[in-house]
Amino acid sequence: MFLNHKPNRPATYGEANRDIIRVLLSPSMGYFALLALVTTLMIYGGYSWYMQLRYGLGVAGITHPNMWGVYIVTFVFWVGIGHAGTLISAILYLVRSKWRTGVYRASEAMTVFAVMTALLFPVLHLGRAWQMYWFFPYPNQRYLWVNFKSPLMWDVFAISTYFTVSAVFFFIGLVPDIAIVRDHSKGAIRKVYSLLSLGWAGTGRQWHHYMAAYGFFAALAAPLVLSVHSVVSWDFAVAITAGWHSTIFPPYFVAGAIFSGCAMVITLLLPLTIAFKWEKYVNIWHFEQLAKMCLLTSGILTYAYATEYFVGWYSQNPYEWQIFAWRATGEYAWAFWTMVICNCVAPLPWYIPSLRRNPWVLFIVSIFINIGMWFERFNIVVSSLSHNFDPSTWWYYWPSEVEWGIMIGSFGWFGFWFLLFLQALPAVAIAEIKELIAPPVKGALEAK
Amino acid sequence: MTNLNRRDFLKALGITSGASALSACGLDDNRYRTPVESILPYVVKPDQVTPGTPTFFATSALQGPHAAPVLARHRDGRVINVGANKRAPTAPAVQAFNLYELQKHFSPDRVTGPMKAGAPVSWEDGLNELSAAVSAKGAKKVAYLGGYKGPALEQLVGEFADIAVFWEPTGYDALVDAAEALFGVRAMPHYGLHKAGYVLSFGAPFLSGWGDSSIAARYAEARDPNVGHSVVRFGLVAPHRDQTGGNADDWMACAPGSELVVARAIAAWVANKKGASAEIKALIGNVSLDEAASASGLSKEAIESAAANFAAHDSIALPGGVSGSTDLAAATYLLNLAGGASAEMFHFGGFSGRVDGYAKLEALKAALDAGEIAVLLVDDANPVYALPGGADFGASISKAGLVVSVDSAPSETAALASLVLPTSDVFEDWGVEQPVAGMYLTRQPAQSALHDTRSLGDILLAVGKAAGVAAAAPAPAAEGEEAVEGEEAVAAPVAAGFSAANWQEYVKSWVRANLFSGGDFSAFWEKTVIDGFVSAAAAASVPGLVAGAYAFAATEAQGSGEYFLHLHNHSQRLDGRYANQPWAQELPDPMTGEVWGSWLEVSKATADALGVGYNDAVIVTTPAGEFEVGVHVLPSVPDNVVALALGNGHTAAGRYANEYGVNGAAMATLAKDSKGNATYGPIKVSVKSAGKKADLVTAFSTFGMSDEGRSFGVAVNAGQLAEHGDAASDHPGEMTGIHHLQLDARLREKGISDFYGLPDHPNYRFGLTVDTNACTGCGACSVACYAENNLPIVGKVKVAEGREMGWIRINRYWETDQGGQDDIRFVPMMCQHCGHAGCENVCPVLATYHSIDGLNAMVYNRCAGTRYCSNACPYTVRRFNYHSYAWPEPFNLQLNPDVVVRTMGVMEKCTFCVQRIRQVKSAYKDGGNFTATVPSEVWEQVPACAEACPSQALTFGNLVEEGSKVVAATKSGRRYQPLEELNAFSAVTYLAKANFHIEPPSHGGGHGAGHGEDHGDAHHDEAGHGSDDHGEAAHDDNHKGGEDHPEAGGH
Amino acid sequence: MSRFTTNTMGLATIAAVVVLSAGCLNEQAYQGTEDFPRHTNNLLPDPIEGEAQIGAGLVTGEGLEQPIAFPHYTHVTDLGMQCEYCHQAARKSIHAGVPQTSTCMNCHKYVKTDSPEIQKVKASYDSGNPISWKKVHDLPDYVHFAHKRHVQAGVDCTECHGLMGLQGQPTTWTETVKEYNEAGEVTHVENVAKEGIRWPVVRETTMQMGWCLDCHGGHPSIDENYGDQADLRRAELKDCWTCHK
Amino acid sequence: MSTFGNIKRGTAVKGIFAHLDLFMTAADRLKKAGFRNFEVLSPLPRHEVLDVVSEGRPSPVRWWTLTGGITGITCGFLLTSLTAIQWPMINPGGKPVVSLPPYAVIMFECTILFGALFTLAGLLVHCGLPSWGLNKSLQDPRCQDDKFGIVFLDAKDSDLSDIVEVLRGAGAIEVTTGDDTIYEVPNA
Repeated sequence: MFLNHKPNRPATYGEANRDIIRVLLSPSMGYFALLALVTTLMIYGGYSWYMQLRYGLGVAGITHPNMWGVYIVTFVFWVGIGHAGTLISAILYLVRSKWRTGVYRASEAMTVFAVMTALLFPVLHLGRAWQMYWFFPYPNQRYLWVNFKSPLMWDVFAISTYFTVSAVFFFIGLVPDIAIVRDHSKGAIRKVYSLLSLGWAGTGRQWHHYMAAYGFFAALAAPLVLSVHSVVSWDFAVAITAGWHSTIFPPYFVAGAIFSGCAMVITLLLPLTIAFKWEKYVNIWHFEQLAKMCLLTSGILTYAYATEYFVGWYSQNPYEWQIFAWRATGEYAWAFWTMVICNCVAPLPWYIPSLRRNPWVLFIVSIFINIGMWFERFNIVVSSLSHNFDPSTWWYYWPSEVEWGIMIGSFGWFGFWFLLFLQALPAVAIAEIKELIAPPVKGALEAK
Repeated sequence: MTNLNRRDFLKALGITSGASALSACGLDDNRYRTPVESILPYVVKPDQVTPGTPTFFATSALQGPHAAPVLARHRDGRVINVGANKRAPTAPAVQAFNLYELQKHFSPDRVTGPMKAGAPVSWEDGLNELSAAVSAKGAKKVAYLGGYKGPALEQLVGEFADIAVFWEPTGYDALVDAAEALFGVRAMPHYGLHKAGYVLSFGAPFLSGWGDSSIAARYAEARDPNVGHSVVRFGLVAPHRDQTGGNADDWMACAPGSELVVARAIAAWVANKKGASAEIKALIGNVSLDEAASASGLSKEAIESAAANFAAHDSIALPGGVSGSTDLAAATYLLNLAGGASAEMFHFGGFSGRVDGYAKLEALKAALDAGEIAVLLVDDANPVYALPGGADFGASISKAGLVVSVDSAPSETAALASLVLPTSDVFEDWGVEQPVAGMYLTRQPAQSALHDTRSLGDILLAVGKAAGVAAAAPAPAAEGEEAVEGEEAVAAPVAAGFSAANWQEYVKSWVRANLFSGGDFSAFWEKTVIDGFVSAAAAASVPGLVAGAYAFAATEAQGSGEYFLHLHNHSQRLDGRYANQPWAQELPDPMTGEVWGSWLEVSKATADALGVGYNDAVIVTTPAGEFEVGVHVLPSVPDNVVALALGNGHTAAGRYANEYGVNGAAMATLAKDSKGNATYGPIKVSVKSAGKKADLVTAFSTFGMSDEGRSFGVAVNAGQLAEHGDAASDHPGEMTGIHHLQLDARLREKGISDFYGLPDHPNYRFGLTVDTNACTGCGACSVACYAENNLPIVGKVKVAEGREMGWIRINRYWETDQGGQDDIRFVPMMCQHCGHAGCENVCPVLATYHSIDGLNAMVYNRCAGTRYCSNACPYTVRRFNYHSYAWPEPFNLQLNPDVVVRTMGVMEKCTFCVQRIRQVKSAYKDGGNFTATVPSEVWEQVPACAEACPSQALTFGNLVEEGSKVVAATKSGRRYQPLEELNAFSAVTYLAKANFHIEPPSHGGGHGAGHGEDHGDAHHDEAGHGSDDHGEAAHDDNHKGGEDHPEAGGH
Repeated sequence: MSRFTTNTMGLATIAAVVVLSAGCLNEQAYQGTEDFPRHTNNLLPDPIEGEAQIGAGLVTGEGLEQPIAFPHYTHVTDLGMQCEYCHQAARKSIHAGVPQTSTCMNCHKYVKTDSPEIQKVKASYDSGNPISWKKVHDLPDYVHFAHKRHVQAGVDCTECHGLMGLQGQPTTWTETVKEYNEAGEVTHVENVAKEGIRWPVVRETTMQMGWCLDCHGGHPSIDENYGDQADLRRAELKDCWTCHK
Repeated sequence: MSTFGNIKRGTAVKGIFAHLDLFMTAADRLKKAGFRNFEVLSPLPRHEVLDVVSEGRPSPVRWWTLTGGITGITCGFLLTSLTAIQWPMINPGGKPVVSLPPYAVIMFECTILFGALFTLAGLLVHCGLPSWGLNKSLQDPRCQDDKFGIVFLDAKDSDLSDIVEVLRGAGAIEVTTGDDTIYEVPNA
């Protein structure tokens, strides 16, 4: 409908520059409205957190035995969202996948901002957030250190490493493009871009080292994709809680992360492509690849869900089986079935090529997947804790306004950075797009 | 969840508006400055006090009309805790009520000084007014209305007042009247439950504050299979299971009011069976079992089996509770005689103080109405609240010339007084109590008066002197300052009249006159005060019948309607006297978990018939009016009965009592029994749905009743238990039929070591034994924990959110046995101090870790509040500070200085009272030995919970020391650990409860304990498959290894 | 984007703010108690030598005016009184115990009764009102410190409290006095010799966790005194629950 | 090692090419003529362009990465173990003081983190970044766009004519020496 199926490459390098730089620093009214919206959400989230800091975690709905609620659900959700970007930018780079080029920059930006959002939650959910600095091993007068045996400490290292590496990777990828923008801008803005471009000139030696380093970044980021969500899954799998204590969690979480991340890329990039008329660089072919990725990971997830149930039943562990039976039939059954419908059933139409090429179907199903993946984490975190070992403590958890507020605020925070990125930095990798364009050649001269 | 209003929200303790908000965000400019604190040294330090070190004062705390010997823990000028006086020949423990006295002492609602018409006056003016009124009484009378507080005060009051009523609303008068009618003694019976093999109760809440302070301990002793190798069987004939009834092995749900018929029928049956004397048979009369069956709705077989049990054992019958009548008491006395109860088991050496029933109160009311009363002193009695039609009584009270409240606690009755002369409470005053015949407790002040209060004795002495009240007895020789020095040894003076210098002297001279048997009085007095008791062994004898005949008559049911309303004492707040103590409000009702309010217990069938469910409001119409209350559906009442706990719905009893719940007593009608005693007899009511939600809050999960076969509450066959006791068994835990032993043990058997071994504990690994067979669910451990560890009260709204802070949760599991009899298992659940604790691994900042003493330590100040530990705790025993809770002054004075008050965002949990462990160790080090291991017997009652438990269900000790009680418990045939298969290696050993309805586990079958099925299936994969190839060998090895029983169903 | 859409989004935004904020404003306030004060958790590493107290952000006692100018120097250094004569509980309780007024009056009934400072002590004794001293050596509420354990183990008072016997010592020092004219210029500079008494009780150690651990983290004497049990003893001494409550 | 470490402010020569093949021809001819001290400018990293300067040698950045990785895993192990040994009596969950399975996670993360940061450092060092005051001759916006360039930053005066000749002969659209444009193809 909006997009061609086949890539319709720009003719020249220069055209690529102009197409992509065109949308920078030219905000429309709609852009400002969106920015106002996300800022409002962000402020509301901040206000909610203030309430929590002031009065204590009692303003949130978390209670015994549900000590982690929406905060950790949303944390895992955002970490998961981050994964698609690194998958696309690093792993697909290493396997030299062609369709990566058009979408990787935006997905990588999504990664960085999603991880930035996720990073908020370990602080936000603390009972004493002002003691956050205790989580870092630094020499202090108390001679105290942290517990490296704790999965949360692994988390601190995994997430901060992930953020650092993906931010570096993102920034290094941007440097040549910022140099282009610098050369197309004037005045004070030029100074900013000039600063950001680090003085990139595009000399042969620079490119030589750059390509080597970029490869290493990709190689380092690739295992991170697999490790970070594995570590996050160990937050659950290492605890003895029934419904968490499962060896299947790392692959299951990684697949889920890529699933949700790719869906989020579709959700974000599809409207952008249409709005910014990027069809020469990003088109239905790219989204089809993303959709296929989702289909693969959806299959893995469905299998993982089934495996959990099978193992729960086959092991005859009463705690385990009770949790799974209760998830599907108890008070949180609505969440469970939302998850199943969104994650296992909703992507099925994409098996039909014409449907996965339809922007509407793509967009709507990707929204379903986003919702479904949030509920997957809700199921894992909330239902397992609600029906823990001792039946006398079973409880029904429902989030409070403050928790919803902080969750909404996190979407505002993410949207805020993403919107700034769209106007400030090239959302399609210009230099790499050029690699897909035939170079200008004047064949006759060689003979002379 | 509940429709609580804003006011309720604000009323909760510790939640006040206005906040140190900026400082909470770190914006205070003083953040790097230590706030300057002051040191206030004594001017002249009392000899027995050392700053920073607790001093213990032997004194007594009230418990209804009784008193319990206690040690008040004094620290830096104030009483901070109450423990048992182990020297006294009573239970080495306290009950929750003794601790409530502590909170009563520090209540912010206490009247802090004399008041007249709501305005403060000086003591001088107040006393003058009272003196003037007394001396101007003329032909009118001075009346006293109060609770019974010992013989010395009784004597002084008797001298002071023309009419003295020591009113006790909870049905003790029926016991005394029945005793008088049958035996000619005005005394309460003493039940030697520890000798009993069968207890048949007709509703007396003897494990919930009824009877003397040791009765629960005696029951626990009877229940203990190691003493006398029997386990007492508890039969209950009552229309409702309250906390005491929850412990019953056989519940026979009779129709309200039919207890008397059943008691007489059983008595007649037993008398025939045991060949009782004709005299007894005649008194009992001829009541057939059929008659009883038709009146009570019970099956004849059930009654006959109860009677057979009664006849087959050394048995004791207990009377009814607040709804029991004089006739029922008399019937139970006769049943005891018919059963041949020995003198030790049943005699009338019980509480011998005065308990005046409704008849006395009625006489006072008549006098008031007649305008005969010039002065009415009201002390610690609250008829306006506790009487049906209390408002009438209030109207009568206002006809007195001068109404003076001499109680520092607010109450509905005290609110009618024009003059308030607040008196010191049990921790500030002198006194003497006689809890059972032959034993006297002395009370001494454990701290100076908190407020501007005076002792009641001092007030009476001063007014008596000033008003020239004629003393009934010759005045004793005055004892001045010299007497205190103990230099005087004159002939024993008689304590009487108003000549004593003060109340302390009066008490002293009373002791000298009544308890002193010669010798050096000052030495005797000193020893008495230090010990806190004087005991003279009174020989018990089987009471002799004096009555030739007794006319039994059933109490007429009041009102009309399709349901019976059964009123019972609340297990914590009793008849309402502890309603203003937040601990009593916040401690979950053991059976329902309900807090901060009233609820109506109905059966499932009743609920269905009414079309209501949990927390739906119903309107109950009684003859006295109607009230609205929320429904709690529980199989604790038969289908035609609804049950309501007394003790709530106050209007002027303080901030924690007012307007929580409904006042059932006001809505009842009193039935007069054949002896003129009032009883909350059968009341017929109609109940209809109010069509809306109520505001019930239960601390229990609403998801389930039982432990879902997870071996949290485990029962063993009582016969087998009685046979073997807790002697070390071949296979620890074999009686439970649970065969999923630790993975570790199995691996060791196969020569495989655990991935990580248990941590090394060279000297100590502290552990706790919880005997669920002894636990009665009374909650004293929990209250003691609140008192010892500065646990905040969070209020109704926060409990509704699941945020109560109790470190000990008494789980109630409602299991149905094979016999169809409900078995209620109370399982105190506290931190298990696991050897491989799930919580410790996951803390990122090492705020919780395993200490060298085997304690699961929690360093509050290191906690940043990730709450991960709570998620990782399979027992869910960690509590989180969702807010910073405040203690309204002067509750803060009760805070234990050895335990920090936690602020918001911090996880906390049971520490095994590490501050006390530290003190014990420190005391040993004070002796100069820095490396000694403190022997195990010292540890047994160190934690507050173990110290408090009235039935001694909790034993603390050192698991490293072979021979300690805790180690012995791990070898018992009934030991179990919840979730043992998780291999957390917890330090708490549970001992299973005796049950008369389940079969012992068949050897190797493992399905006997009412729990076998799930476990058998769950663990057969680990055990069964693994042992396929050596199944035969394992069978043969059963008796020696004890680790791995391949289960019969597993192959 | 059309103007209509923009306006609609703006209105929706405002509506969202109002609705969402209203939800939060219902929350109630909870009064906090500051038992875990933040000043005890310093982000900073070991403070710079010489500025220990300031760097660690602690009250040193300077500026803390005590109600009575009590000279430890006179009692301890001049008269040779033992610490435990006044701080009687140090060996038997967790508090060392500031002396009761009657202890002071043992001597001061007769000694220096005309001194205005002694008059204050006498006033307290006569009226029964305790003297309100300011706490200089103050530990946070969550720390359990037992004087008796340390005193019985032979730790000298001065190891933590410094040379308290010098507090109240008469000293001399020079002070530069400057005079100024109306324009604020210095007209006269003079070094004046002064003599007097340095009153404040000063905390000479940081009394922070790291400082405690300097001994508790493994004092050399443990090996000498405990032999085989040294490891266990070392572990006990460094265990969190030894000091934290 | 720095590309620009030895720049002498000699005469700069720059040739701009609109076509890749012409640019490659010029580069080949310059190399054949014995010139090595030139830099190329390219809007994208094409292998043939990079080979002109790298001449097949791998980038030394890889050594930085290796060093970072080894440093990371070592630091991860030391940090976890040494801090645990500080408090041997603080035993969480019954695990040994130095417990490798959980520490492996930290070691892995440190490996990645240090590897990435060292790689970044190596990249910046070898590329001479950040260098906002880069020689103007190298900052040609056209070569960020769609042109290729060959730049001599310090050509000897004796070589000037040869270089210009080669550049021109290969088809440069513009050749400049110093500030003088000596050749320009209009509308290229």
